[in-house]
Amino acid sequence: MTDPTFATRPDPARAAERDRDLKLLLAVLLALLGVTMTAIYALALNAGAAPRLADLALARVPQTGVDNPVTAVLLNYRAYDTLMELAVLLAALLGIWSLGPAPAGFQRSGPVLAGMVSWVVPLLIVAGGYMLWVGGYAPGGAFQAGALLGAAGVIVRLAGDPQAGLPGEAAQRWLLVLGVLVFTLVGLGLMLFGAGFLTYPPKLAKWLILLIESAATLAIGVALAAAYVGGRPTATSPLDPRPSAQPK
Amino acid sequence: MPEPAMTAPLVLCIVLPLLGALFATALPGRAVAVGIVTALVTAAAAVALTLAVWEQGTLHLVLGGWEPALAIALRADGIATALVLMANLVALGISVYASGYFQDAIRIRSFWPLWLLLWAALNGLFLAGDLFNLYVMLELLGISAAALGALTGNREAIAANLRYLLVGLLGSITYLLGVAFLYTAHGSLDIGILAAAIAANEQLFAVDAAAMTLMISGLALKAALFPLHFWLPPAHANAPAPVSAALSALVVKAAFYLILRLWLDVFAPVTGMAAAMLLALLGSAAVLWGSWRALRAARLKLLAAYSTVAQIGYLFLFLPLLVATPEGPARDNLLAALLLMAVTHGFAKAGFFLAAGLVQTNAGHDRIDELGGTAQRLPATTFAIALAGSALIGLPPSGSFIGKWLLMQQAIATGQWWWVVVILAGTALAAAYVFRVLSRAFGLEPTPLRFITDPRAEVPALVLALVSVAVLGLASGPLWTLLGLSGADA
Amino acid sequence: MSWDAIDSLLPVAIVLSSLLPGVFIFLVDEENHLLRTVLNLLGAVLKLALVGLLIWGVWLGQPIETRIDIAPGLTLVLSADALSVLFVTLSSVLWLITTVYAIGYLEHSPNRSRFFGFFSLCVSATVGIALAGNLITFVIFYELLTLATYPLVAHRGTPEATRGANIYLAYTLSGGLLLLVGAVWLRTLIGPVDFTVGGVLSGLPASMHGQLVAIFALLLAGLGVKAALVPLHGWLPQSMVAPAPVSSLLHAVAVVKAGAFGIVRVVYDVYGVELAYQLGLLGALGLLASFTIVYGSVMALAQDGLKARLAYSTVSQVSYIALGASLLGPVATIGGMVHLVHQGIMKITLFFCAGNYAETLGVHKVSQMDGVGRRMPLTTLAFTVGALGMIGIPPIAGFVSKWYLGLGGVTSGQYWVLLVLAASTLLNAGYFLPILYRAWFRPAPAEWPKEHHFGTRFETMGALLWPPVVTAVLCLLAGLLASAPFSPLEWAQLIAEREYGL
Amino acid sequence: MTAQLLYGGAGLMLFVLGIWSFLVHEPLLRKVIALNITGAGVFHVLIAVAYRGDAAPPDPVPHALVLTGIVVAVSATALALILGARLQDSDDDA
Repeated sequence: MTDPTFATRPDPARAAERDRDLKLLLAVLLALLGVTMTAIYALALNAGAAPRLADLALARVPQTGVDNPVTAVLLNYRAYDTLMELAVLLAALLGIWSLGPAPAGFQRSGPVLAGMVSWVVPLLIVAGGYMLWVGGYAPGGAFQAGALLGAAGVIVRLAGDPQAGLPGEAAQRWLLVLGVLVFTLVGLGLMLFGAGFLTYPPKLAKWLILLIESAATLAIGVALAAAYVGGRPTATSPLDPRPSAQPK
Repeated sequence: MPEPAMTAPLVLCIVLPLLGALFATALPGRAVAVGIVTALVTAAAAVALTLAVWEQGTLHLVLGGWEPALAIALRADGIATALVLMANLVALGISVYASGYFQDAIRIRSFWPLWLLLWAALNGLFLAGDLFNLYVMLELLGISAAALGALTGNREAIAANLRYLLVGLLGSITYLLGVAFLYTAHGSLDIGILAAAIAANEQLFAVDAAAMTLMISGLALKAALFPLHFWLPPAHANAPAPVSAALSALVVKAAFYLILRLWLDVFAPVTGMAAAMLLALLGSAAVLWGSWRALRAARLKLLAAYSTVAQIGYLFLFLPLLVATPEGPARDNLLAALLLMAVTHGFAKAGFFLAAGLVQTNAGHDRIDELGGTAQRLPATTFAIALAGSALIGLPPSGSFIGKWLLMQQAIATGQWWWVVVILAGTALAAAYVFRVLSRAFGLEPTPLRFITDPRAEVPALVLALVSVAVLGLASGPLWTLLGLSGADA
Repeated sequence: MSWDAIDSLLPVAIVLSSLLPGVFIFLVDEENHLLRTVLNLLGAVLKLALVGLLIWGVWLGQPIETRIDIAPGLTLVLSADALSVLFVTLSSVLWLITTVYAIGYLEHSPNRSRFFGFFSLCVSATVGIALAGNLITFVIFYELLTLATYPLVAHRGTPEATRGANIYLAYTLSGGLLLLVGAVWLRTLIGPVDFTVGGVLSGLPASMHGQLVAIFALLLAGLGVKAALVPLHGWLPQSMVAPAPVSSLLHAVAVVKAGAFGIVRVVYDVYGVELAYQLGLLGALGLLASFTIVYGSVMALAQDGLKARLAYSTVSQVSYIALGASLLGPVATIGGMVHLVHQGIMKITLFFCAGNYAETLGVHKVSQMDGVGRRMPLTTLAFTVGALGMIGIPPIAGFVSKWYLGLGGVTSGQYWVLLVLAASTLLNAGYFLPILYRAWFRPAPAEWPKEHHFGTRFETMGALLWPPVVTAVLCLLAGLLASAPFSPLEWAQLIAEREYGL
Repeated sequence: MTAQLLYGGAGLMLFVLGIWSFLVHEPLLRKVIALNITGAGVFHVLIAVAYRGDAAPPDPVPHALVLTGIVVAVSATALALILGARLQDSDDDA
């Protein structure tokens, strides 16, 4: 099979030489590609449709229920993208789970680290909550908040809890789907009431977006932490009879 | 603003499998039941969508109630609907098959949520009207497909699907750069708006051509166009049978659909004979090389996977003919033939892989040279392979026979007769690799007493194969109507 | 029921009358002998009844046609004219007889549901070919016939069977591809190619004649494979590994006739005999056919295997039909057409008998046939009728064919045809008469190679005995009553009159 | 304009370098990092497009696209790494 990226080459001496030639060729081609693309990019910037969507997007922000234009794009104009992106995260995590049980955790941390963890983690959670709220009018939002929660999980696992502070498997599963579920149900509910899928009435928009973002924050945080754990929650695995770690 | 009731199937086709995936995740003990119910309602939504498009023509829905430029649009025209209908019926068959295929609880829990996510991604991809949304859909598709492909858990499967994932990522990032170029030049992500802008701004030809090159190269990697096909055979051959069926029949087709969509809608003013010839030449190489490798394959599923490489190649042969044929009945016929081949391959390849999976489960392996006894013990399965195989060859009365007929007709009519030679060689090779398998089914084993031994697995395989042969070949007229094409005597 | 209601349904009903039973037979449990037999015979009898209706309708000059649009611009047309009736009737009658024969022949053998399922599909494809009203329909059923026959050739499951089947497939599928290209090419030139008396190409400008010759070469190559025209005949002797009913019906009637019938269709109803003559196509076809006639006979002389000898004889005899088509003038047409039927009933008789010798006595070779006439008199009598008919002894059917072919050669001024016929007749006698001599006049051996006693008062099982006897009687009747109404000859004259507008 | 071109051009260079690294280097981790660099290059291009001078607020749409893109990239990276880890496990077992 011809496989430019993964081939293993038998005869080392000659192969190395051919390898070098190929690399040189590739480098030249890629350099040409880079230069050409930059030139074309310059052309596009110059001749392109200058305001693009910016003016329109900014002009409609007051009707979106949020003040931060990026959040307006993410959760209102292009909410559907965001919904699907949550699904991507879910798919990745389910993929990770399908590959086997979680590997063993780390050694339980010493008192200094444990002490630090015990005040960093609550801080991260509070910071996450702040991020979530501030996303309405300034940079921030569900992803930033979720990332902070996920980081808290990473720290907890590093400190020795193999489950990264996550609840049992059943609860984890519900928390994981929470973001997409709330998002979808809100969208469908709006459709049912005649507004159209993911079409928020301006009056309700703010609260619906907050609801979706809160659910999404939890789901993202759990998904990131669980991804870091790197496998199925171990309690369900018959191969690995370790008891599941309880949240502290 | 369109009636929500009219456009509801558009949303439901995407949202129903998504919801199903969520419940299958949250309620792992009931994953199979959730999966089957979801499969049924999603397929019903796809049928409803088809009926709606049949009656009213293209459906278009701007989500969020904003100006089309600002928001994401869903759209179902004839091409999208034909593929959605095919994909959903095939996916229903795969679901029924899968409900009996997986035995071990962990596999069941892993399969269903990922499978329903993949399904949602497929429908989302076919129905998307926004280039960036398509990027997200491509990633959802790629990630769930790679995860499903690795489900057998053996080393080859993991290695192949890791490679598949990485190559797919490279493809979608390349695609995304093209999207970024288009946004820079034209300030929009909506397919319709972009198409108009590209047609109106001839001075941006260089940018548009570069964007097209990037996007189509990225997608060609995902569609496994020769010589970018290297990742496909190991990934498809090592996945569990229902997943192989979905990957080969549907996922690759989705990438091709996007290429076609870009080619026909977005970049229509930019495309030219040179680009079409290049793609068709690669397609020819795919037809010949894929068929040849299929003929030489030692394993049944590997054979099927290489056959996919070849079959995708045929679809690219249509491009230079589309360029050379002026608007009119002849071009309509060509476009419909293209869709017919894609749809037929979807049904046939799914049926083939499902049947191959049964053979593998029964024999404990899928080495073609040692399959004789198993093939004889399972007449219905062998029959499904035979039917699907005739559709892969393009024998009458399969849909691909009609497709190849119209393809050759237009190749002769436009003077591009050399594609006929490629088609003939590919067809002869396909016959050789299909009958290489079928000839093992005649041996001196004891006679099987029954035609069907395992209905839940054999009936879906048979039905899918039968659709590719009998239904699509003998009644393909409705496809023209669905596509809104007149066709008729060319 | 009025003709209007029937005429559009009849052709498709004739195809379905064997297709649907075939599909159901696959689903029948292997041990359910009764249900399978009922389905088989029901289909065969029903088809025969429908064909009777068809004959009546065509005789009355009713337009009988089914049109199904499979795609815009591509229409499946099943229609009946005099020519198709000839072939449909032949296939349907012989299907019924062969089904009876096959039920007896395959008793207690494995995989019967599979066998009879594909057997029915074969007949469906054959009548589809006969009733095809345009070129694409013909191509579709032609390919279907290839597919449905493959499992029958491979049926026995021995390595030789698989090998023979694969050779068969390689030849016929390659031929099918060439036919397909020719059909598509023609379609791009003139649109839908409906079979029309007098041809459809005469209006084309002379500048296209080069393309027409090339297309004819493609079509002929595709059809010539099934018609076993030398050098495309290599599959036929190899396919003799198939069970006797398959050899009888398919390799004496359905498959080879499908090729010959296709050549007739292309010459008369696509190109038109005048245009084909002007383009020099008839001359080439005639040469090819003549060479095949002589070559097949010479090869038959050298075969010791009975079925192999019959197979080469088929190679030779089927080309009489092509020869008839290649000669300008209605008389030769009559000769070719009537041979379509006559060769079928004579050759199937011979194959049935060969099967009987093999099943009853284990005799597979000519050299083992000493004295079989005394052990199996009725079978050998039937064999004798068939063999003498093949040689062209009056009053058996084969004489009529050769007479009209020779006369056709004379009326068209092609005297060399007589030479070919004379040579062929001599060779026919050369390979059939020794068999008859052995069978009747040599003493029987003390022990047959592998004798079976079926516990009947006849020489062999009834289901095996009566089919060849019936077809042998048909051979005699076709010759004796050649000028009776509805005889093959009368019908061939009807065809010739319509083709030449007499 | 110049700032945009510099920033975006740098993104294009990252894109090209990422592809180079992806094609040339064998180890999985390097490939995954290479892909992330490629992705980052594309995100740079989008961010550069969003810039509308110091006076006007930037275009929020590309920003949102980049945020979405990052999450997608993170997800894919996570799955790729775990697949790689499982591959290594099975190599160790063998």
